Amino acid sequence: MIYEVTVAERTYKVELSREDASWQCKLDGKPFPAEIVLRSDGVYSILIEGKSYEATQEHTPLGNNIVVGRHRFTPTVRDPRSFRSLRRADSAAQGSKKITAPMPGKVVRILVAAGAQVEAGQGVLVVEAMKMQNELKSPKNGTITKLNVAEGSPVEAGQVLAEIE
Amino acid sequence: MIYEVTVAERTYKVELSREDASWQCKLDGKPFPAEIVLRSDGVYSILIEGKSYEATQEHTPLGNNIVVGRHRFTPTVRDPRSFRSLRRADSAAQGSKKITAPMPGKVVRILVAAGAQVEAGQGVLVVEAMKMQNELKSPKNGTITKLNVAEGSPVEAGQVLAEIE
Amino acid sequence: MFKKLLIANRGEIALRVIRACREMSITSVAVFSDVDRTALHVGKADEAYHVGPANASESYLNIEKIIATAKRCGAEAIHPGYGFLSENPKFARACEEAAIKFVGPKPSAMEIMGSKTRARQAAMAAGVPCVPGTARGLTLAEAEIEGAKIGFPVMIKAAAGGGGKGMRVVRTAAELPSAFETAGSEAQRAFGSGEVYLEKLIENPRHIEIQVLGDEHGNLVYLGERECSVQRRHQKVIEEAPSSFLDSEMRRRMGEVAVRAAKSAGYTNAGTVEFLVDSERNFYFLEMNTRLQVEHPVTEITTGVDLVHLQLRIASGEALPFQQHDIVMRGHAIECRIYAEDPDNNFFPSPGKITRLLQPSGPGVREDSGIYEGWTVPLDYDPMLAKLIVYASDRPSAIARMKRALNEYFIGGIQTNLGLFRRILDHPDFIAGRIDTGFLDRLLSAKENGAVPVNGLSEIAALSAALFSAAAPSGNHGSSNGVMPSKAKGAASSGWKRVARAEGLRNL
Amino acid sequence: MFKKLLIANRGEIALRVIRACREMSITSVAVFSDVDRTALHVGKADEAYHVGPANASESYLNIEKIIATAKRCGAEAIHPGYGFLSENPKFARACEEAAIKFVGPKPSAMEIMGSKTRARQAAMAAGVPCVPGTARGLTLAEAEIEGAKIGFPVMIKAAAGGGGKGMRVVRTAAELPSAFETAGSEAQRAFGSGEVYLEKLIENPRHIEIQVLGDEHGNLVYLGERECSVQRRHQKVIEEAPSSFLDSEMRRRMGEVAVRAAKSAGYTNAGTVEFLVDSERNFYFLEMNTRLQVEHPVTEITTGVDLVHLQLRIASGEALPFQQHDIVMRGHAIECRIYAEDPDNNFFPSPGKITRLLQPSGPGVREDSGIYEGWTVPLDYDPMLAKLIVYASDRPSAIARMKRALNEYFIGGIQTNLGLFRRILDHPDFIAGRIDTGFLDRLLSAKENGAVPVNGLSEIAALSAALFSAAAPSGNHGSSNGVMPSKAKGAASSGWKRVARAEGLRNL
Repeated sequence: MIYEVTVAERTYKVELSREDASWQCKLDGKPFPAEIVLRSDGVYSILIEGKSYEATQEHTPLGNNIVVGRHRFTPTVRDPRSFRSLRRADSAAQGSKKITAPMPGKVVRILVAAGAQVEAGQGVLVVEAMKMQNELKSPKNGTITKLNVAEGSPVEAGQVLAEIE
Repeated sequence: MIYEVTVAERTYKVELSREDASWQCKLDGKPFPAEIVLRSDGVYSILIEGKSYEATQEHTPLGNNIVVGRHRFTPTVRDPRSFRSLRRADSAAQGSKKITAPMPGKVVRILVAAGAQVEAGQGVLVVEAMKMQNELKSPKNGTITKLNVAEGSPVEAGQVLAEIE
Repeated sequence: MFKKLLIANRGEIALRVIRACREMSITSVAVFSDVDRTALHVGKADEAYHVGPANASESYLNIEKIIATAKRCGAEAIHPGYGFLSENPKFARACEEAAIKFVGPKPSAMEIMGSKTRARQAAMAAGVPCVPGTARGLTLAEAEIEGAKIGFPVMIKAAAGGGGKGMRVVRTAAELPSAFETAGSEAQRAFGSGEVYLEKLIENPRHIEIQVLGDEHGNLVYLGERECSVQRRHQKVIEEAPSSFLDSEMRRRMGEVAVRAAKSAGYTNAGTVEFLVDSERNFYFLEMNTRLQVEHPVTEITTGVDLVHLQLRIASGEALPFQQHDIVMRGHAIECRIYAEDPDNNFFPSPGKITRLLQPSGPGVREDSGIYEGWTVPLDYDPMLAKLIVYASDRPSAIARMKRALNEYFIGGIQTNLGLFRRILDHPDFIAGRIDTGFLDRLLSAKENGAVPVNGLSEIAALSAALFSAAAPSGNHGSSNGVMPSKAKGAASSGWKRVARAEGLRNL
Repeated sequence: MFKKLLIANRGEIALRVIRACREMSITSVAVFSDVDRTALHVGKADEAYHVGPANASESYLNIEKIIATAKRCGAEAIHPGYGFLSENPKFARACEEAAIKFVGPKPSAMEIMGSKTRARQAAMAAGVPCVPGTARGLTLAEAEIEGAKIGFPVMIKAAAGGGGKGMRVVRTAAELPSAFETAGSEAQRAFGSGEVYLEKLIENPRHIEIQVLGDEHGNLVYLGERECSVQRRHQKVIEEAPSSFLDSEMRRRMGEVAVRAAKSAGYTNAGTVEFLVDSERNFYFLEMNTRLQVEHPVTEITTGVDLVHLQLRIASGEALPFQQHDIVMRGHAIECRIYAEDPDNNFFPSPGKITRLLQPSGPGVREDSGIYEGWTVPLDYDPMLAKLIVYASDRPSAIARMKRALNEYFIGGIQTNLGLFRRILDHPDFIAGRIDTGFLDRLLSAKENGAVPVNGLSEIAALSAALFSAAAPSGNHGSSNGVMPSKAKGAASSGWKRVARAEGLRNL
């Protein structure tokens, strides 16, 4: 299997093949001396010339992360065969900017109407969660082209609340 | 659903039905006031007139146990509809007695030959595991009718090693 | 000792009290709201009763409902934990009237210490040093006179206040009128009383507090101090005992003053006297918290006493089992408060499902938590998930141990402030003990000193992402022993699909 | 301090040392055998190297391989843990020759204390009270003379021995010849030396040991005692500090004697001097263990020192950071050794897959373990899985806390001795501190005082079994929120099928 994985602004070509019980892998065409075992607690134990790494996967409402030791990565995986792609919903947006809910909660105030002009950093709406009111700001100067929620509506993490053109 | 469950030498008729999100249940025909929730860690949290119980399931090579609080039970579940039955392999044996391996390991010595007469408590074979040699004894007076292993053979937990008639 | 105790709280503190009950052979009773039916404290208590909807004012703050529940199940006492009803004299009174023992001080003591102005008056009357200022509510006119007397900069504070609301720093007389007005209306909105007063502003103070403990036979002792200067917006984040700023002489003086302040209010059971300490080691009475503190474990570990056990013994009428001179602090303890919030994104709260949980253990590590893997953290309550406490023989070893424990700690699926602690523990000022209540805000406003160097780790991450992708669809490979853990698999595939959907890809 | 350290061990002690390394910024190196590739210590160490097949003699006991591994990866020191190579002077020598620091005493000290007879000679020379008897190997003729001198009952012991092998109790002169013969040949088989000696039999002794710690600058202190009388077949099961049998005066005397014994062998680093104590409070030197003990945590918790940190500091040449008079014991600590064995079935060992793991935490609880949920405990090594240690201000509270922690502890899929501890902790003799090395065997031979009363719990169990059955096949119900945990489901259904197969039912 061949995957294109983008991690920390770099894209790697990862080739995986299984020989009897063990994984062989190449990184950007070069053999990568990784000795890999999947532990039954869902952790990959990886030995590379003696250095020991534990890699696990984190499932979040915004997609999957990879955690190596204590470092969290948000990879984009592209499988040329199936074109199935793992990518964070928010990073998918190109061009027009979106305001997405960073957490589940309830919209308690909408500060600007659809169609209104906003400046970067201007508050657009307020979402309440865990007894805290959190103001979501416009990522850019522009016009509110979409306002997908009303005051009082519950929102899910990652839900697109507004779009700015 | 109706189940016949035998626990600690007693057999109960357990009737389960779901009304919208919650379980209703009857025990031996009488309504049982259990308020039941399955937590996503696989534990049933059960409230009975305020008393709180946590029930979880334990999977072992010899079958499934139910653990309530710190108490372990080995139930036999019989589902009259499908006749699917959960029962410990060893408890299934009627009549002739079997010697099963209590743990995975290796047979290091066989103390009596097939066909030999043995008395209850007499050593039949020795299984080594975790640096310890463990002598398995005959459960009754009788004749060794079957000897399924040889010295040196590895054994699984629950495997029938010998039968005494 | 009580036979049955109701815990009018949730989360880690409910678990903490449940454990104490189990250790003292007391039947523990939990209460829960609609969204907490699957919370850990419900399953771990001996009994559990529903007290209302998610909204705390109708459940965990519902005095009538909680008292009625206690009566119904025959609880002889109620432990309020912290927050919720713990500092509400009305609740303590209601318990009294229902002949249920409230585990805490008498309502009268709570009332005195509950009002900033009355507490301040009591403290001054007892000869406890207070921040120069007015002890009572003021008109603007009075404020202008007092401000001049005290000398600017001054702080405007709400009499009924807390948590920074109704607070304003005023550096010149000119700023006073507008600040006075806004502080007053803010206080009105927040606490239903616009009463405000003035205090001298202590620049970059430390927040150091003294734990006191009194029985109902007139014995009252202090159990050393806690250093709580690492705060974000008046919210404690890291606490330590002892404070590297105090010597035994100053500890004794602050302790004796704290005992005086508590005695002046006829205080009993566990309480905390908070002080501001300036750079010249002057200390000023700030306020008294009439309950068990979140950070009580660092005191337990360094003094070797169990505060919750003692709260219950005291409430049941027992005398303190020790005297002041028996109390010896040993070693150093640090506590980190683990919050479900995102330090990289305005500290937005982060409720949701905990998809993975690895908890630290081993030498010198204590974890008090109310969470489990698979639990969905509700969005209705405060975001504290757990407390991680470490102990070692000295402060540097304790810091090193905390970093080790943080490395073992992993909470997946939601955002937490776990990563923030490493930044703090690695900061030269923290290491040197140069901390004040402004330390953390300064650290946060400072640029992240570059992303953490991930030497070669990104290759590993890339490889792992590919491995999980390969394992996800079928699940019959991707494992050395042919076994694909249902946990990883189930979640993984769903994770993939979800994202694919989010991108409108249908060719799965 | 060393930059890199290799740990020649596995399981919880490997984790213990890895944690110490992390706390001291030392790069930790693990070694593993074929069956330990997925063991926790491999993943948690900074580096890990394969050293051979499952059979310990070819891996964890393979001196050449381990030294070569240390050289290859550039480790400056090796921590042997306990067991395996920890008391092997050859290994210590091999380290010396390879210019790798062995974390422990000098080989010469290990050799003296490694031989029962030489240790006894050294102890007596140092004026340490020993059990009356012969200090050297004997012929049968000599044994008969000595036996008469000492007076029966006597104990025959193997000079090279340990763990009860080559030991015989002889109550009359008549029994001596046959016992001498069998003990000798048993010793020959077990240790390659048939040398045996005689000791006066101490009836129902306590096993109490003193922790000593010496640096390489001539400082040597004792760190209080450990009460280890709760044993099964000379195998410790529960350890405590302090011993309820000792007063401070006797503690001081035993401590000073232990230090003398250690000094007589030129002892450095951590070691333990074991004593037998009779009912008249006479104590007799038993042997010295020249390594870190399994039960070291109870000493760490009560004295507030970190023994592994200190082992590494001492090995790197540092002087002890304290003197004898700085050592103060506080509170009470108890340790339970969790074994994979079945107390209800001849203590048969129980390797296999851990299908569920719930670990205790909260106040006063420390867990040192080397296991995780899903891990398969190999059948090749000793069955200790973890150590559960609790601390409280006094012994009764510590016992109560241990019971609370045991209630929170659940290891599913294999048999463990968790249930046994409750029987011990509830036993009136244990509660009263009336324990000797025969206590546990007496308790075990006594009838279980009836099955534990399961008041109404069997109804709950029946209901739950039905619920899990209902949930297993489809998994789209059985949950209040529609979500069926993959963990429970996956495992459940497979569990059902397995059993069905076992019964030859095919109509699934």
